[in-house]
Amino acid sequence: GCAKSGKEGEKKAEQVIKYNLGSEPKTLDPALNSAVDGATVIVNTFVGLTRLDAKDQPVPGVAEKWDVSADGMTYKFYLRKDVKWSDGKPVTAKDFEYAWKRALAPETAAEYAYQLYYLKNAEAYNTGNGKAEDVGVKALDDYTLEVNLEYPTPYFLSLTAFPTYMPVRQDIVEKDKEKWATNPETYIGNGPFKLKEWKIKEALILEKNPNYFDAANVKLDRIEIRMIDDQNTALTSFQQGELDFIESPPTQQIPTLLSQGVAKKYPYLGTYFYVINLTDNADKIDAAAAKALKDVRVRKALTLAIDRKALIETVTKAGQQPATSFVPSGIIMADGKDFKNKDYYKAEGDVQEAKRLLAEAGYPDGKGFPKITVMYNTSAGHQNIAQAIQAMWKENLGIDVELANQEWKVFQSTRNKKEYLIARHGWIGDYNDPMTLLDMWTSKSGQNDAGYNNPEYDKKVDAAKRESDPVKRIQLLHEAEDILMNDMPIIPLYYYVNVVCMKDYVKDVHKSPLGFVYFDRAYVQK
Amino acid sequence: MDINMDITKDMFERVPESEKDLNTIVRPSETYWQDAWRRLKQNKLAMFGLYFVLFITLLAIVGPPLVKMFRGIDYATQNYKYSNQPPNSKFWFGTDMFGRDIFVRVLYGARISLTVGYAASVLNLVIGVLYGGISGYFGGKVDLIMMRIVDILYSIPMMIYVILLMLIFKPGLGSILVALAIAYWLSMARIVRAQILSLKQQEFVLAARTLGASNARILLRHLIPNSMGPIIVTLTLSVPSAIFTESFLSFIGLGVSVPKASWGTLASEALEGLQVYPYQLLFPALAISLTILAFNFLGDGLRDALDPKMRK
Amino acid sequence: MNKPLLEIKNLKKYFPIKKGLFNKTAHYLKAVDNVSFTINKGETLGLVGESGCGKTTCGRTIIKLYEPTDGQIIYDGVDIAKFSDKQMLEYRKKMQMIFQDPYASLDPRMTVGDIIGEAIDVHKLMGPKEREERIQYLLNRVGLNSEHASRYPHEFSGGQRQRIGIARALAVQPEFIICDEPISALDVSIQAQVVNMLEDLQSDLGLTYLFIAHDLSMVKHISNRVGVMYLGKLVELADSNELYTKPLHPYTQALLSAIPIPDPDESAKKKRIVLEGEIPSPIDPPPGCRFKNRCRYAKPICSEQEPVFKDMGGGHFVACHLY
Amino acid sequence: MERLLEIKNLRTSFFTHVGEVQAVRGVSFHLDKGEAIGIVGESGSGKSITMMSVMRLLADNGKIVEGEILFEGRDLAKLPENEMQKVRGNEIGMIFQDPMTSLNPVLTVGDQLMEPLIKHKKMSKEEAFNRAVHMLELVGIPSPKSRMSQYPHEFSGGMRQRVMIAMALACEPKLLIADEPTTALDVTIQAQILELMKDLKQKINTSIILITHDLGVVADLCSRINVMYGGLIAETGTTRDIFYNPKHPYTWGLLNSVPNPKNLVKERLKPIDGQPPDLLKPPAGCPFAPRCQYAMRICMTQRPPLFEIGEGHKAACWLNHKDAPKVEAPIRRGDL
Amino acid sequence: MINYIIKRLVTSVITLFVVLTATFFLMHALPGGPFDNEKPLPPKIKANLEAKYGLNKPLYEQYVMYLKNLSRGDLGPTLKYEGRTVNEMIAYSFPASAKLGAVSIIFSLILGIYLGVVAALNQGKWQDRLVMVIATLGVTVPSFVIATLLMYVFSVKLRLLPSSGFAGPKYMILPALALSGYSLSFIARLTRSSLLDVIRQDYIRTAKAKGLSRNVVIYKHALRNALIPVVTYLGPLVAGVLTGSFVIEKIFAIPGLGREFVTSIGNRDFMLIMGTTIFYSTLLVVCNLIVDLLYAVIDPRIKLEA
Ligand SMILES: Nc1ncnc2c1ncn2[C@@H]1O[C@H](COP(=O)(O)OP(=O)(O)OP(=O)(O)O)[C@@H](O)[C@H]1O
Ligand SMILES: Nc1ncnc2c1ncn2[C@@H]1O[C@H](COP(=O)(O)OP(=O)(O)OP(=O)(O)O)[C@@H](O)[C@H]1O
Ligand SMILES: [Mg+2]
Ligand SMILES: [Mg+2]
Repeated sequence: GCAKSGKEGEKKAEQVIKYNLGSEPKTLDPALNSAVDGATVIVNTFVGLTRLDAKDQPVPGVAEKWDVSADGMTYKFYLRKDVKWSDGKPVTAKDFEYAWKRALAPETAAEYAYQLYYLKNAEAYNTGNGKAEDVGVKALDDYTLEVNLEYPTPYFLSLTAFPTYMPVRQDIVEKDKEKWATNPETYIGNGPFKLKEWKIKEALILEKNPNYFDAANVKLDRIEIRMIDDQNTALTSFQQGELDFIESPPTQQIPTLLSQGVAKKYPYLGTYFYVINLTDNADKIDAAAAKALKDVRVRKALTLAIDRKALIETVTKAGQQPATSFVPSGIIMADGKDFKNKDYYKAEGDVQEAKRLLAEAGYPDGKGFPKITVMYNTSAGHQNIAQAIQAMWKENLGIDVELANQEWKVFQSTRNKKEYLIARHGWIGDYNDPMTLLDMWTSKSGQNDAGYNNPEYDKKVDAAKRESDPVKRIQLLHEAEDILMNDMPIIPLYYYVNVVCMKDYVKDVHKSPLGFVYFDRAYVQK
Repeated sequence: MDINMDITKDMFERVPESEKDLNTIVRPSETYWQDAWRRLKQNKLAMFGLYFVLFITLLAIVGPPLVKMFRGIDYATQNYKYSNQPPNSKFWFGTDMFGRDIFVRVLYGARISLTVGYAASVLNLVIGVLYGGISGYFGGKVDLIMMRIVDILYSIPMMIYVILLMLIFKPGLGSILVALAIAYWLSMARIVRAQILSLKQQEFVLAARTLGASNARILLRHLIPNSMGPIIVTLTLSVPSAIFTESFLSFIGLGVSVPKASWGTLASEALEGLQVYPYQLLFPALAISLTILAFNFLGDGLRDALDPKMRK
Repeated sequence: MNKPLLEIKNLKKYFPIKKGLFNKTAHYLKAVDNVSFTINKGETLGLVGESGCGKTTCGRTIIKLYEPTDGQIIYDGVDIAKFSDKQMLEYRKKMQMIFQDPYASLDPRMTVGDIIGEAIDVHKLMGPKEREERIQYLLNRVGLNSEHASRYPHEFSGGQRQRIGIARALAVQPEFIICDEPISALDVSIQAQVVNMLEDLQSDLGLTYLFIAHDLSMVKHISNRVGVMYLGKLVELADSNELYTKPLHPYTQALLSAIPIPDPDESAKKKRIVLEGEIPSPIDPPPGCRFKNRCRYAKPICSEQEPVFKDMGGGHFVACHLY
Repeated sequence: MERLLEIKNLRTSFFTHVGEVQAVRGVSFHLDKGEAIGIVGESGSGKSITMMSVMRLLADNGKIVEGEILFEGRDLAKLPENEMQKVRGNEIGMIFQDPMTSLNPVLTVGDQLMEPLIKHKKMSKEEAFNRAVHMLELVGIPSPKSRMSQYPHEFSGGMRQRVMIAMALACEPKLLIADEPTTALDVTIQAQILELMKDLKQKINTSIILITHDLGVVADLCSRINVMYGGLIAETGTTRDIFYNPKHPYTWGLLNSVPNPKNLVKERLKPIDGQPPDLLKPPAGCPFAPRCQYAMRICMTQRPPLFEIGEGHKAACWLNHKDAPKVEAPIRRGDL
Repeated sequence: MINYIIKRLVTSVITLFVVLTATFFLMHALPGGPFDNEKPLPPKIKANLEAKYGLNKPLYEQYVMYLKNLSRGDLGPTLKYEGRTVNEMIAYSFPASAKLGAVSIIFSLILGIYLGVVAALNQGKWQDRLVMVIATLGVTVPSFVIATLLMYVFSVKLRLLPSSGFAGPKYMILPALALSGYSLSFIARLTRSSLLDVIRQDYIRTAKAKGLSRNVVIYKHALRNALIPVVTYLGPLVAGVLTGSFVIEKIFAIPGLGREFVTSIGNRDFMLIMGTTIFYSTLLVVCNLIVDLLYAVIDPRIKLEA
């Protein structure tokens, strides 16, 4: 993508991309942000110790090199000396130490503080049981940062490219703790772009940051970020040429857009699935249904009775991949291979087997099977999927399913309190490793909405966390997933994809599997 | 003065008193309702409205079972082979993404939408009319407090009730009605109150009081029947908004659950695919619009037909 | 004949006019202010006066459609002024009212039968069959046909409606009827029908009337005694012939002279006393005689002192400083 | 005397969904310059509609079906609307029964008074203002200047009726039509207004048509009277003819149904029994026949012509036919 | 007059107080809090967040605190937008909604009254029928349908007008139109029926009898009276339109208050819920008061007495 850099002398047209973020970010403060929209802005206005390359592998960022101890528990980062803040001041190791500790400080109340729990004593500090001094991050001098971890974390170098790990400037933050990140004047970053203007709920204007250490390779002059949350409107604006790049166009139109080449698919590190309530709470809703669902044969029958291919082709339509495992494809492991290496069942399902299993469980052709309710949060997409599955279960298994939807927050509370039988769920990874998904089903996980409890599984996951040998670790993770898929507390449906519409003159935008959009290498070629 | 007719002497005979009926009412004898009906019949638009409403109601009742009988499909039958078909001879209104026949779904949707519409009217009629009636009739402090309550209900965001209701009730028609019952009668109450305030000083009300009629009797037998005009207009306007409120509530999760669909949900679901499958919006929207118009024509006609001022 | 059926003593009805932040009643509209009179059994007392002088209010207060502010309403020896609705129920059968507007006083959505029968229903006086018969009887009594029972008020002419109103009042077999301008909305040719009927009913049923009107000649015709009201006050009360031939109060004199005479010669001869100005507002009226600003004979005392209502002999009462 | 208005065989109907309401069914009369005539009759007998036809202010469903309305020789019935606008308020002024509702509540009295002056007399605002003040003075409204900027609701009923009169007379019309100008007013106020009209008639010399159902009101003011019944003229003549030598049973009934206050002995009233006719289906013969105690067979079938009784005195009653039995007018003239 | 205003304000404050109290407690009765996300937060982190905003205190204490701040005009921080206060959000969002609303109201008034007059003057004729059909649909068809169709026609098909944003007058046309659907139809209906009433009044006959031309009679004498009932309905209408519509703002991507009002509930942004509710109710009260005062201006018969 350096073809144009030679012609800099010419007075070329301004390089601008008009991008629709879809929503007003809750915050642009790297410590406080926990959302994809905010992260997209942050990754373009800040740069961490590492950056992600086009294949999402960590490459040097502020740190030009690093040492890792043999046990994988200690990192020493050597920072570049030419990195500057957008106001020209140099970026130092202290800025990182400050930023990380600030994110962990209980009074900061950062939602994503747990993203820093890999650091030694970080969790203790964040939960009020430890001191800031004990947290495993230390600026040895202005350009050396030492990090001590709780576990060997093979993907730590990916994490340091993550928004929560971005440096912030102490003097700026402390001058106005509340508002520094809302005001373009004080929103000082060290990334390829800087904030020019923030019109609430309307637009964010980013401008090239001349003080960015790699500014020579940044081609865009400006990014105009809009916040149109109505997908139809966004698409209309895109078609009218008011936008160059939009996220998730309306589902109904995706097949057409994909076939026209207007829409593009990007992998997304996430799985859409149904979760089954295995706790005793389920009995309170419907004892018979709870009993049936606690039978692993029933759960498997339900899984096998779904034709995921049909689901994707006729309902979700956005070119998602049928989920034949819990961990989606696209996670490249240390061995250079995709973690996903097997299908636990066929994408089309296996109705014969499903029927057999159901009969074995005592419900031949669905006879005597209690009525079960599938719960989803209010949205047309979830509703359509639920309707399709309802029909498949009815047709293939003879099971009657009721559908119920709830307002988002109510639904979350229902699911979290396990007051459901089967509920819709979806998980987007926080980092590029199977652990981000598998970790949630351990019995102690706060995210284990199924109430799934298999000590064997817990053991495997725990072992994987402590394992510093990458190959063994991959093995352990596979074994964990095998257990999970054998017990089936969840019914994976499909792997998410990111569908975006982009004008063909927009080049080299990078959409990461975590959903962030990187503009640092992007340009426009009209 | 030229009288060129044959005038004979016998014509100047007196007509006996007995041949004259001094108290004849020249107008034909008609009861109030007969008269109202006659006037309604003269109003072509209103009659169109009436017939349409009857027709669509009948269709809602017998349509779905008939289709089931003849074609073996119902509102939920999915068939991916026929997904998103435009209207054709097999599927008159086309199909949706699940290959479901939109014609059948619109027929079935009529059941829900009309039930909600009618039920909302009844609610409006019972709660709104009584509330407004009591407030207006008793006036003074009672009125002040009751009307402030209306203001307050009006100001508390509806979403909050709806979500709270969702926790208490199972989704379904019943809970929609409860939701409507909480805040749906406010404008009716206001209108009835204003009407009662102006009626209660009328002499026929005073006459009833001198006869010793109780407050309840005066309100129910005299005041409310005489407010029928505005009540009917408000009612007919409330039917469509009930239909749309239902779709909103259903979407939120309070109403009927999929695959059952009302006109409102059919329309709002189709809205997203408007650019690709406009017919999916067209038919439910047409059903709603025609029904709304029919109700309004009927309502306007009824108001005129029932208005005592119009008959003199 | 001379036994008082109804005795009104110092009757007052003030309508509060609310003002200010906390609904403090700052002003009163003194619609009826200290009015006293008696009505004997079987007689007709006429009440005349200009629009807004408080005739209707007086009538409605007597029948307790309004709560009296003060004073006594002694009916048959019992003071009903402070009676509750419940206690009044008994008296609602004895006292009735006929209203002014034949259009507004009948519920347009009820059949004539139901309108007349309402009293029977309210008081649960009789069974359905008797009720039917009673309605027929009443309709015939006021000169309508039995078949009219199933019809609606809008089908009737003004005079007929007024008869329906009379039938309604008669349904409870009252002793005393307040007629609030029952004829003023009717055509001249129809007025006489109604007046005659009221007279017939009175002699047949031994009724007592309080007859309110602003048409002096009709009031004089129907009443035994006539009271003249001015701005909430009774200013003169006398036998009807006496009042007509010997009016004492300047207002009564003006009122009489203003009656148009349906006779061109007489009319040309007649000297009219044309009153200047109009009836003042009854809200917080100034002290003294209320007629003073329109009175030809006004003296200083008239603005200072309120004239007392005194008997000038023979039951001729007047409230005027001239006497 | 010069003819000002001549109505010839006027027929006006309203076309309603139940059918044609024949409100005026062939009315003819005339009015000379400077004269005041009265029109009396039962409610619904067509008095107002006759005059509204003259003003061409009928409701949308009303139509002059037949007849001529000659105003100074011009036929108003056929005048185009914009010409008619120049007649209304300018050459013919009209006042209505209810002063409480006849003034626009949201415009000042002054504004409403000045409107016709500015429109017809092309006066400037200032001229119109002065003229309006003068008119208010003329009708006896105290401190007229300050009253100009007040709204109708700040006036009492009697004062509003005076304003109406001032407004109708502002352009010095040749004809003033007063449609029951005192019916809604108290007797004392009625007396004031009648005095005022008498007074103004002299001062301004307009012709007046006074509509009323109260015979007492016309007795004093009008020289001639038309009695209407059922959309027709029942009797017409000088005031003295009508009062002292009436020839129509309806006129008799009208005169008899009011009590005579001079009578000290109580005497039963003599009402006219029955109800007025429904003009949707007017009777074929005399409209009064069903209520007439002297009704003859012919009355039921044949509409009586206006029989000439004397100079300008006519009555539409078959009793005046030479073959009819002679009936003594049962009026109590002697009592007076 | 002053007394009247003061009295109205006092009752309004009481009403507002009840509204805010009811909303406060109802809102806290809703399941889910502002910090419940798809990925449940570790309890301790959630506790940190709640402590930051004082949500860990007993409800009544929060309530008292809220009232205290409110009395100082401080509506608190938003829980959704980090570092922004509710006052700021309203100050930022309301002008957009209000601008749009004002355009829409003016448009509704002009066209609505005009259509109402046309319908009334042609009562029973085709013009009347047409206006009534349009008005009926306008009142009953929800604005999201109107908005979608308008956008489909003018932005997608004809490409005449922009579909989103709020950058200039041309951006306001479609949303203002969509927003006007209801109010315009309502005003048209009301004007029609009230004008029909008025033209039967005696004073209209008087005006005609003065020889005034048809236009003067209608526009000077009749319309002013006919607008009196229209004005009474204007209070809630204006308040509703000014605060914006969730649907319209969402569809046309307008940074207005209407969206805030609805989304704050979904977000459980307690402060913003309270703030927008109070703001909306206050606006309603003020609009109603202004309308009542206006009413007295248009109709001189009305004496504002407490
Ligand atoms: N309910 C009421 N509240 C307040 N004021 C009232 C009420 N009813 C009557 N008034 C006032 O009391 C006064 C007397 O009214 P009332 O109706 O008794 O007069 P009236 O003599 O019957 O007049 P009319 O001849 O017009 O019927 C009037 O000034 C009237 O405005
Ligand atoms: N717009 C109309 N449509 C139908 N019929 C009408 C209309 N206007 C008047 N009429 C009828 O025309 C007839 C004559 O009415 P008009 O007003 O002339 O009577 P009037 O003699 O003036 O009576 P009043 O003394 O009551 O004023 C009545 O029967 C009336 O019902
Ligand atoms: Mg009265
Ligand atoms: Mg008339």
